[in-house]
Amino acid sequence: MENNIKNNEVAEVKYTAKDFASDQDVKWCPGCGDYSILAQVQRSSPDFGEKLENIVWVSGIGCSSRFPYYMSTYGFHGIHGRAAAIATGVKLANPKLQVWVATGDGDMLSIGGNHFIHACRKNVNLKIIMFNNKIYGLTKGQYSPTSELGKVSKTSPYGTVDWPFNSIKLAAGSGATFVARSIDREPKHLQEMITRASKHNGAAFIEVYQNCPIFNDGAHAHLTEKDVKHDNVIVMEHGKPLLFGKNKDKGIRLDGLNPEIIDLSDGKWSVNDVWVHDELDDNPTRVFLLARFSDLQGFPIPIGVFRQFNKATYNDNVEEQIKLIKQKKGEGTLEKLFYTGNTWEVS
Amino acid sequence: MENNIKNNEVAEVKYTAKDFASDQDVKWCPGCGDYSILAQVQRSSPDFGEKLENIVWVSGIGCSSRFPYYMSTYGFHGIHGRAAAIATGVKLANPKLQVWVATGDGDMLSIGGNHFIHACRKNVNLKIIMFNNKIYGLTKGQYSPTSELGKVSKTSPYGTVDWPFNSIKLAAGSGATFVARSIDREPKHLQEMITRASKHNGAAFIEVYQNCPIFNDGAHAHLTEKDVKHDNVIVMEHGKPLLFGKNKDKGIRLDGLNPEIIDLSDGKWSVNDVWVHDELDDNPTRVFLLARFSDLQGFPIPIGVFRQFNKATYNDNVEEQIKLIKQKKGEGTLEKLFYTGNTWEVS
Amino acid sequence: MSKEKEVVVLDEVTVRFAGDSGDGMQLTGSQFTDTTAAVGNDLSTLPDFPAEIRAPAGSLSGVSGFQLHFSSSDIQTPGDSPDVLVAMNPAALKVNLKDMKSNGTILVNSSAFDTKNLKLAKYDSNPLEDGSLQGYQLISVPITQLTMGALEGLDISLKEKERCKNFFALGLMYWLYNRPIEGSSKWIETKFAKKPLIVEANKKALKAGYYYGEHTELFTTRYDVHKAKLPKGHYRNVSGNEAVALGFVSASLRSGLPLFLGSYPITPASEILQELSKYKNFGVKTFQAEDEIAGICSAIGASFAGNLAITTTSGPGLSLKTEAMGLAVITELPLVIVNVQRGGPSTGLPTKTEQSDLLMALYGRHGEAPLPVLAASSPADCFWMSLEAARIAIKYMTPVILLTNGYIALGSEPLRIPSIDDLPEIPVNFRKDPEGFQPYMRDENLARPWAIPGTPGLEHRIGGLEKKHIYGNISYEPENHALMTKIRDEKIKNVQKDIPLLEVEGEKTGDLLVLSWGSTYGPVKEAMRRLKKKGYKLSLAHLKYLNPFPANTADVLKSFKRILVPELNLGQLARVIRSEFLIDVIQYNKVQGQPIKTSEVEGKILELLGGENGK
Amino acid sequence: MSKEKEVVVLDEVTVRFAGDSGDGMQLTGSQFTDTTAAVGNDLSTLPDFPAEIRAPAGSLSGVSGFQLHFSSSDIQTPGDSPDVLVAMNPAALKVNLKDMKSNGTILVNSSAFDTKNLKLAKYDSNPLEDGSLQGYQLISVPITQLTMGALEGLDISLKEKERCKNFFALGLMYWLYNRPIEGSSKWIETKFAKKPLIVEANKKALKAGYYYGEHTELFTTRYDVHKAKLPKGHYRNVSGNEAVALGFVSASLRSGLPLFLGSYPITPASEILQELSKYKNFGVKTFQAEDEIAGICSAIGASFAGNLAITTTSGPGLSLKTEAMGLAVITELPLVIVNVQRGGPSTGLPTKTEQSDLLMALYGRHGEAPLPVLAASSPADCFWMSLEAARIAIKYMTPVILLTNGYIALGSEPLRIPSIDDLPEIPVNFRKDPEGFQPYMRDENLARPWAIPGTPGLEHRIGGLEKKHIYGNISYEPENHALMTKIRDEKIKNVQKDIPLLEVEGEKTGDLLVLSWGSTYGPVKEAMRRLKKKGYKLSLAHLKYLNPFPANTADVLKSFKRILVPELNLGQLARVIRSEFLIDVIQYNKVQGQPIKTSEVEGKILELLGGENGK
Ligand SMILES: Cc1ncc(C[n+]2csc(CCOP(=O)(O)OP(=O)(O)O)c2C)c(N)n1
Ligand SMILES: Cc1ncc(C[n+]2csc(CCOP(=O)(O)OP(=O)(O)O)c2C)c(N)n1
Ligand code: SF4
Ligand code: SF4
Ligand SMILES: [Mg+2]
Ligand SMILES: [Mg+2]
Repeated sequence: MENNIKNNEVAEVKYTAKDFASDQDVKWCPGCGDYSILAQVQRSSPDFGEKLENIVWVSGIGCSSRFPYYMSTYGFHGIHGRAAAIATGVKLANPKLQVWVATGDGDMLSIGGNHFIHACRKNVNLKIIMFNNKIYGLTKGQYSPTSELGKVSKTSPYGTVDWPFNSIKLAAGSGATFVARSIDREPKHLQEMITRASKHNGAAFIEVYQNCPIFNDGAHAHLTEKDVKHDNVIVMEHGKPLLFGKNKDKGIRLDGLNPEIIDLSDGKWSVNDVWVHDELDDNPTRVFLLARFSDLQGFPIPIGVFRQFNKATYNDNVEEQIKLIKQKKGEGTLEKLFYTGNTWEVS
Repeated sequence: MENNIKNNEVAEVKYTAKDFASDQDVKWCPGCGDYSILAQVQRSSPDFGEKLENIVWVSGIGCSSRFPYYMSTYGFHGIHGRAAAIATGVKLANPKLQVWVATGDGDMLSIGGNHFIHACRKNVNLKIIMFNNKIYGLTKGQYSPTSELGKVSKTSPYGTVDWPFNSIKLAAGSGATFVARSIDREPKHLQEMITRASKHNGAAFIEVYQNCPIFNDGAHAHLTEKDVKHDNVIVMEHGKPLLFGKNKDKGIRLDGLNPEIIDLSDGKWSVNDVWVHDELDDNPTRVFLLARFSDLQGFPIPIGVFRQFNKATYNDNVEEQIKLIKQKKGEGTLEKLFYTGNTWEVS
Repeated sequence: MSKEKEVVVLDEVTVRFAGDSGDGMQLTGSQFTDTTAAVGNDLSTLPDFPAEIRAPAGSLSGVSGFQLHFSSSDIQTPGDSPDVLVAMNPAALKVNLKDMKSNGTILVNSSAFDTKNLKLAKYDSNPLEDGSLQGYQLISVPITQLTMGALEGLDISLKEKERCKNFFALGLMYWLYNRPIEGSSKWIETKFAKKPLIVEANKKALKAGYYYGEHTELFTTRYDVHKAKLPKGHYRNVSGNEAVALGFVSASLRSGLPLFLGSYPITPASEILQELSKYKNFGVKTFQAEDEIAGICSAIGASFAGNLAITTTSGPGLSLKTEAMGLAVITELPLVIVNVQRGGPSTGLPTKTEQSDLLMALYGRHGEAPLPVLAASSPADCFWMSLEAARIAIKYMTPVILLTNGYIALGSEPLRIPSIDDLPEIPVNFRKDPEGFQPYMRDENLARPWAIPGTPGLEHRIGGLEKKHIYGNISYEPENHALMTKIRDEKIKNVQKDIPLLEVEGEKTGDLLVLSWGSTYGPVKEAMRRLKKKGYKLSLAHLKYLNPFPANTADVLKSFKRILVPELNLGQLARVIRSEFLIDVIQYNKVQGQPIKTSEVEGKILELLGGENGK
Repeated sequence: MSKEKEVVVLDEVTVRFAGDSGDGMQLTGSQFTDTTAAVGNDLSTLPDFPAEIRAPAGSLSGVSGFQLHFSSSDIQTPGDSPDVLVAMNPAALKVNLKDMKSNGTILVNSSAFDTKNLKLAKYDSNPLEDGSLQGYQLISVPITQLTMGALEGLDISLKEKERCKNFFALGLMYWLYNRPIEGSSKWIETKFAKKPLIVEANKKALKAGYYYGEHTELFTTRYDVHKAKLPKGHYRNVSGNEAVALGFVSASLRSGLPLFLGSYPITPASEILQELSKYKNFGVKTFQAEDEIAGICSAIGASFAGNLAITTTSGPGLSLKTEAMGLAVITELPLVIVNVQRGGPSTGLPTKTEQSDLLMALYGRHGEAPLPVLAASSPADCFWMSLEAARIAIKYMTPVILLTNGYIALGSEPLRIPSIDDLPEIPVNFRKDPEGFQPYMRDENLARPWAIPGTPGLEHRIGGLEKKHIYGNISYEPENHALMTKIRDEKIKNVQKDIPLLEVEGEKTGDLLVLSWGSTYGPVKEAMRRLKKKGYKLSLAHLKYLNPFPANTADVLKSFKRILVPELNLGQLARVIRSEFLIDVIQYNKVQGQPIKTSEVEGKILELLGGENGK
């Protein structure tokens, strides 16, 4: 569609990561996972194939939402929870822009939940990166809707009694067309996810597990520490069997609707028994099966693209409809505006 | 748990439907589906086993949200979209109350979306009945988040360009523990769903397809008209095969993750090939498979209970925690309140 | 063969059509309106919808009304109390009788006065027979029956025939007020083009009604209202909500900016969204958001991206937009928030009118968050004030609140169709030059540059945290915060230099000034005219700009001994006048969900003037 | 063997501890505070957190400060400018120097003044050597080094040893101001009970610091501040946010109602939610909602169900609660909304203080939606005003807004611990009797009955649509709407009968009245005391009730020629005073995100009094 062509029109200038860094000094805490996410975004940005001036970063409020200040593109630091709504306005007003949202687990899933699910439902072409540190950082350590049950925090001295959201289920359940997950400590993988989101035409959601050393240190340690991560993380790759473990000796087998972990080292099972990942599967059920791993004892946490599929975007539809009506009725003029219905002359 | 015992403590008095009707004359349009929903609720209410004074109906704004005025119980007609939040407060403040929410597709899924998914996530023991007429009734006919793509309405004279929500996916995806669907024109079935929701301890969601003869007449006709409904509706019953069609001669077979419609009349398939419904399946994947029927060409729309499972409720957890801390620290007193940390005397 | 009937010429007439929601009274009313407009009268209308969508047929809560005031001289209101009531059923009579002028004319559809309908209308006896209508000119016509008769033999269902009765009534009224039926015949033809039988039936009913007047002995006289002397030009009838839509599309054409509306339906503002959603060929983008917050936030995003961005709502929605309005203030982006006031607080009286959001508009944001507030005075004025709001928003890079209310939003009057040059200029100069650009640098109006994404070299970041003067980076410096607070305040105060002075109609100084704002203009103005006729010396000043006030406001107020402020609230403008000018005022407050009546204002003024002696 | 050092007795001292976020200055400060309290001084404290959570170590934006003002007579503020600054690194010195009293004492940790830290602090030369600190009493102590030395041989890491340096500094300050170290030693023991080595290290450092003062020649004098004459009783130090939490738990105990808080974290109000979440054994339910709207809506639900319901927030959150506040007004349910004001508009200056939400609190709702507005004047007063807000909300069945701000919310002062009888009575009588019950019937205060779900025979429905007087059913009747609007208005006006009169401290009539509200009380009061000392005749009136005003407010204002209103906004109270009383006032506005200083108020008053001649 017209604006997609525009979107993918490649920038003549070749950019480097540095070109995407603003002049502001970055003020996150030392060791904050946000630094890595910023670095990966800046490294990936040259591959978006977008001119710098056509990229807009929108955010809400939170440590993560300070993100736009550190990018050299256009940026809008909004109000808490409203990033998706503001970004939708930007995209609709000028569909040629590539619109990104930087947000947190509180900003997007707590106060911003409604705008999030509606942007997903409408399939607005926004690329949403949610920094999930499972805590409210900027306000100094209250639990968030992704904090695990029983979490002790400033507002839950005896532990939370809240069940957390499964972000992936929520995004998929509300209609996002690109759903992925990565980790601040996996730079290459994170860059790949970001670049792929930049190419997707539709609502793209990337959940990035991010460490907050100050208020929730080690929340994702089991996914990032050398000795354990291979047993706790499974990397989803299109067309490849779902293997994990240090020597990729464990796999996921699908028994009916029930995934099970199989051991490939004892002769009982072979790679052929392993469930092969298919990002493009037009059956969304797979997403929910995979997203559920987080809720299943002993299952590895999937990272990568859960699913990507094409569906008309809201913003393209809006443009299409306007084009159509203009063809049918012709460009509006002041005359057309007033001389409809009953008019009369006084002379 | 304490309050459940209370909840299920059977009312001494035997009520009849009439006891649940208020003295206000009902002011919905003639032929509105809301009348049937009201009637079914009043007929089911005696079976809730709750004393009348312990039942509270909370709503937002909309035709559907006028509901509480017509019930003889306690009622709160809130503001647009906030019913779930208000109801949560009522339930937390007095867990002995049985709290119901009457709402619409606009009230709960548009402006109220965030409170809805958070109530589901927390599994607050609320019973939510969403009147889905796929339109904004009270404001006279604008499209809603459940209106089908292309719907012509007052605010979409050329048809909407919005993809609709799949309410069931959204509810399940955000954590509701009782998810069901019924139709205004199926009184018996609707009563059963309502009564079952009343017994469920947790966030219960019932989507009721409701006809708005004024602004969206016939939106559900294919599910309610004698001649066609049997081919378009499939009734899910626990432990029973998923059959539909006038003579129950069609069934759903699950081929891997893909449901397919099989014809039992030609000898090729038998009932034994048909997918058996299991409300209690602890694998949520089933819900998403079934919810997806709405999106699949030619598949019947499921009504009944998609899934019901038990999970600690937010309100029970809150009570439990308070009980626990009280045991540990003893009831709070003014002395305990002040004489903690550093205090000193001036004499 | 009936004898010629005498024709009495009237200066003005107020007619109300009333019937069941199902009787098509709104349609009948607007047909009569269009014809009356074409005849060249000045006019003003007001619909009166039932609170329920569609209450049981024949019930009191199901009554729908449409009032039309037309005249041979120019008028400002739909009229206080009808001279003529057309009541299609008992409920309509019951609900509307209290508003009638004494000795007014009541035309009833007697066929509808059966026991069932009488019971539904809670009548113990038939008012047509029990003499309770003495003191009115009762004209009892079996409209339904006559209509059925007239359609005898037509091959359509009884129900369809019965539905034509409103055209019979319309025809009869056309005859009574001496207007042509051709307009409506044409309208019927196009409207029901697909159903020739229905066309025939409705036209038959219309004619039948007309000739019934001609031939029956019931009517000895008919009336005429001559055309009014209105400014030359083409006209069209507009409701306030339509006018707002037309205003912003015009502003879009005038400024060359695409129009973006982020909104969420709410009574009585929904029509603006509905109207604008029709203008796709004007490039108008209407985003029906998930809620009011998304409505305004999407508009803020669209403004950042360079559209003419607006959001429309009513009371509860305005409350929800509070936080985001503050964001628009600190990011200094052009945005118009249209608030169609209704009865509050909370959900209040959604279908009723009020002026009780003024203080909210002025002060309803946390922190020091000033913005211009305008108010339209009539349906047609909504068009001009929308253009004005857009002009100010863009010139000063600021959100602007435009207040209307249910009364003028749903009421209608003729709008003289403007040519492009009649429209105010709305120059837009997007910043293009990177040389020396800073996002918070200021022009002579203290406005910052509008530098939109897509412009090479102007990449910058804005947001809700306090900004460094000129540079726009986050700044926590005490002095900078003080400075920026002052600049934001002065920028809005400066708008004063750019708006018309406050005009005084009538005596320029004297004893009593009536100070109106927004929708009270009509009744106040009409009351003044009546009193002038009676020989009173009076002065009227009308405020369309509530923040900032016109530069000469203090002078005007100081030129009078007493100031009367009529408002549909508990005295909100009165409070602002006191705090701004330390001048006390006499309040006249009405909080009934109803517009102020001309007679009420007249009465209050007379009371203050000491009755007849006041001359 | 060092010679005895002379002891100078001071009336009051202001100390500021400053260092890197990692240096534990908040802890050091509160230890010094606790000890000082125990010694019996009156005191007032104010933390100064960096805007960033944790900026790079040694950087200017990473400096964290804690100020303590203690005295032998009673005081109201943390002090304008420190007499003594403890600077643990160059950045701390750089950031805080500008605030110092001239000739004040600066105690620096010279070990930290290495090239790296100097560079981070953007110093070109070492201020300890380049003479730039002339005009101050510089005491340069290699605190880190001395600490390491003192901990020689202890089996803990170097990093852990280095971390003990703040206790060395604390010990030194204890010696300098002649306070006992035992309290802090005890505290260390319990705090680090699990780590005996850390206990030993910290206690060693504390002692080392103390004895360093004793033995080094650096100090010739030490100081003492005698205990203040405070009312007898037990005391505890409270921040305003803690005091609010204590206030509502007390209100819960006093009224017998369970306390429900529906809230969403936001700076600087989060501590209230955090505090209350600890009081589970008091049956307190804290609901961390998904957003502010759910926060207040859940509280409204809880109030309907019979809890003492409150919601707490700051500016942006208050804006979001706007619509729901209107619902609470029309449903007439008791509810307290606590708003901790911060720098606005929009996100503004989250960590800074302001008083710019007053107009929003008074008028920031659509429709006519009046509610009582109270403001606390100091940290300890937050306790009493919370009880008062709860009392009024319940007695009048109305939402009440309680305003505090960042300055008093985070600042602390001693609170005299009340006994149950010191607390106001908060009678609750839930309606139980179905006989004659109607949901909108009124008592002598115009309050409607609180009839909670679970009560047999009182089943009823309420909501946001206009209510029928007495019966509470939906009513669109014009007269009823007028009546209900009036009743809601009068109910709130009636609260005036129930609140204390406005007191005038000092002369009861005269030339100049200083009118303060909320957090400006402290500085104003202290300025007055100073000026009194200098022999000026002055008057101070402080408003804790902003709506309604105390009954005698007009009389008080009329008793003075001139009225000075100091505010942390552009003149919001001034505006209200003008509109309420048609009395002009002199504004003194500061909008820098900073509290008003005693010296600033003093200066302004002197200016008005014409300097020395004003006596
Ligand atoms: C309307 C509003 N409510 C609350 C806040 C306070 N607040 C700022 S950020 C935040 C949560 C941040 O959490 P998250 O989105 O996870 O970001 P993080 O800091 O963890 O990266 C809150 C509650 C606010 N600024 N505005
Ligand atoms: C804050 C606010 N926004 C908008 C409205 C207007 N409004 C009332 S009901 C409604 C939608 C109703 O749709 P739905 O929830 O589906 O109920 P239905 O009338 O269809 O039963 C809207 C937009 C309002 N009353 N308050
Ligand atoms: S608080 Fe946590 S999330 Fe925020 S900047 Fe610091 S480390 Fe990062
Ligand atoms: S508008 Fe539709 S939903 Fe509303 S009452 Fe009428 S028929 Fe029912
Ligand atoms: Mg977070
Ligand atoms: Mg609906």
